[in-house]
Amino acid sequence: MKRLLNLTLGVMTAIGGFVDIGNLVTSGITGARFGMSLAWALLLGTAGMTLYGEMAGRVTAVSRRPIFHVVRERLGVRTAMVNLVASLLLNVLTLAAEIGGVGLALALASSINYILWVPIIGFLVWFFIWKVPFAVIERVFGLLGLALMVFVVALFHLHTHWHALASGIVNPVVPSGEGHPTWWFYAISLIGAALVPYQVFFFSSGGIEEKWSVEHLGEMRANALIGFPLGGLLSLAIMAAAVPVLQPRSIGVNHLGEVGLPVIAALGKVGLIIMLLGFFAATFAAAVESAMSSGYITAQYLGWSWGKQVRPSQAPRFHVVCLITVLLGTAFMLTTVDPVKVTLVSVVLGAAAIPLTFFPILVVANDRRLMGKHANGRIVNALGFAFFVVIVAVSVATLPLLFITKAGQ
Amino acid sequence: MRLVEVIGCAVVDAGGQSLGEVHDVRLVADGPRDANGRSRYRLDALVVGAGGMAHKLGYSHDAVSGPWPLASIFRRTIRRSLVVPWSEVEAFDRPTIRIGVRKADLTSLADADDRRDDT
Amino acid sequence: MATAQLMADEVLRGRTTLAYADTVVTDAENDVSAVQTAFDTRQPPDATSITLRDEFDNVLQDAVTAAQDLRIAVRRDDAHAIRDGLDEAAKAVAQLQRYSR
Amino acid sequence: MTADTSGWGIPVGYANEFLLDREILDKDDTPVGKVDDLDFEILPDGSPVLSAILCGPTALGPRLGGRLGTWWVSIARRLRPNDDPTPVHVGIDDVDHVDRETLRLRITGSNAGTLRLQRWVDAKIVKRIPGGE
Repeated sequence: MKRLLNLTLGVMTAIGGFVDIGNLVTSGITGARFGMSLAWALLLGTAGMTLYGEMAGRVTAVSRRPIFHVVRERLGVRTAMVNLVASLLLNVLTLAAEIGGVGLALALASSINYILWVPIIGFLVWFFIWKVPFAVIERVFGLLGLALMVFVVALFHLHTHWHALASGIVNPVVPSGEGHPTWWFYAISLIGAALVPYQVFFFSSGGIEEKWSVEHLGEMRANALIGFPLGGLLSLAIMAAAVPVLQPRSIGVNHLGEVGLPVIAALGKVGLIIMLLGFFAATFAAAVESAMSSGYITAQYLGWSWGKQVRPSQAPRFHVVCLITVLLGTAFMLTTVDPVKVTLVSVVLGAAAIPLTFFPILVVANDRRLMGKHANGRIVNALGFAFFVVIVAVSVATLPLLFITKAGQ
Repeated sequence: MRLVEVIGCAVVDAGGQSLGEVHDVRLVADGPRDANGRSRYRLDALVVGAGGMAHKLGYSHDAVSGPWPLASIFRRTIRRSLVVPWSEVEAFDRPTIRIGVRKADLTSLADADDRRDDT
Repeated sequence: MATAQLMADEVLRGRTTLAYADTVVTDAENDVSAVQTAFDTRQPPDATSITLRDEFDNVLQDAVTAAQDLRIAVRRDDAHAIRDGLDEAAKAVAQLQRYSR
Repeated sequence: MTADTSGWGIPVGYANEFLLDREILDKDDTPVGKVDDLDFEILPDGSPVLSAILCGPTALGPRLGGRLGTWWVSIARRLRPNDDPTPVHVGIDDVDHVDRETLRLRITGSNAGTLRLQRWVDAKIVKRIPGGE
């Protein structure tokens, strides 16, 4: 019974943990602007995250070591350093976006400008890393994040043309009046929102914090294979709900508030309050996770002790890196940059950086000296390689598209 | 002598032909005993030439056999890595190492006889 | 503009919290006035376009005023004022659409 | 090649495949660093024999190479008490065994000398934050 409870908890936290400000913003924008014509990108990104999340979890559970050790061993000090620096910068950017997201959610709840919330949120993020046990953070916020299911409910209350939605997914057409580069830019943003690097590091390091071993492979698989796809479904619901409400009125999503309009239209005040709770939980959890991820990967690259299983005085350098990340992220948000823009840029750059992490995972999952009978099978390898080719292509296309479309304008 | 001083050196054979850079070393535990009575590791050979990345990733070993087609590509680059016994080193003057044999007399990393004894 | 209209509608139907509506409508107002500012800083190339520019600027100004009125009405939760604001906004939008053709 | 299982558990191997960049754990399983470089002494017959594991930022810097490496070493030196550019040496007698993932010591980390930065950070920063005891 306890095992089953753990399993459910794990799956649900994976759902809640998957959705963050990146998913909220990109799903909302694309649904309002492109209908369901980019749903394929969301599905592709989710499939890739599920595939590589499972692989990373398996490597972690079998070798009992987190992914960034593997990154340094297999890529060598220099390439791993490039990955480390890129991931650290991305973590700061992502953290800033998430802090902005929490601020926007609180602003929507209180009508107090988000910027005033930013320092308070920054402090709270650090406090949670400093004092609150890992399992509590993961579970409480993962579960609260499920409040976003309200978008699924809203979808059923709205006059959804299911048939049109489905055909939009199956036959994607670039809407008239939209340029192809812009369409592709947003496709990458959706893939990137599903494949944020910190999620891989956090999933794997979190497995070590929860003392995964070979016996936990089932639990880990359930988390990855059920949790991530359901999280993707949630993003899809946010996108789909925007289609009947925002697209006909040609409302563009420039603020988090507009993402929530479909829920208000469908469910009124109650739906709104539940949704705000979901916004808050999803973005706050992601803020904590992205800041901790900086501590994790730095410590794992340099061989420091890390994690929340040990007291801060036993892993002081880990905590200092987390603290610096939080300070930088908070300071960046305080410059009054637009959180929605920061989110878009961070998910797109994330998509560009992810191959450096996925590549060693794919290689190590094939090392039978390490993995024994848990090494990748043929099907996983075929899918893994195909997806790897896709993300390399994405990574090459990202920067040109970012500049051509001026971040999707 | 630190390993970092050896790695990256250009190796030139007896005929003056460049063989590429050192990217790894082979260690054999047959040196003098340490305080615990175990044989110390001796730097037995240099691994030189292309395929440093593939070697590091683990593709020089049979146990890493996927995914297609990465495995076969990496295998091929590893065939171009040569093993140079340390005893053949004539002059070590960073960043160049001169050896006393010719390229044709060296074995490829892929053919080194210790590749399959530790699965 | 459409955002503010939709939001104001929901306020009238009592389906949203005031804080949420206020934030959304304020953002919308800022967006509209940002468009106006951006438009005003453009240098028109000749005399005819100066006239055209002035006309369009008036229309934009109406939109900004409508958005402002809506925001104030929403903040006061004044149903009557919101309805007026919505009418005003609808007119502004209709004019904008005429010019954008 | 040889049936001799002496050494540290792997009789023959390539540095990149079982030693370099591996995590170092002390006898209580506490991470104390990474194998950042290896030090060899040259025997009278000319053959180099492993004499120490090098560990810490001043060992890692040269491996990064280029400007980043130089910069890395100069920062690392400043963080050390006596501006000493020699990295921490872990003596081979203190090593228990290696597998392909980790190198385990037979001593505790505080005796290996690799935790100086950790102790400094702990004393100067972490202990001063409320709840950092």
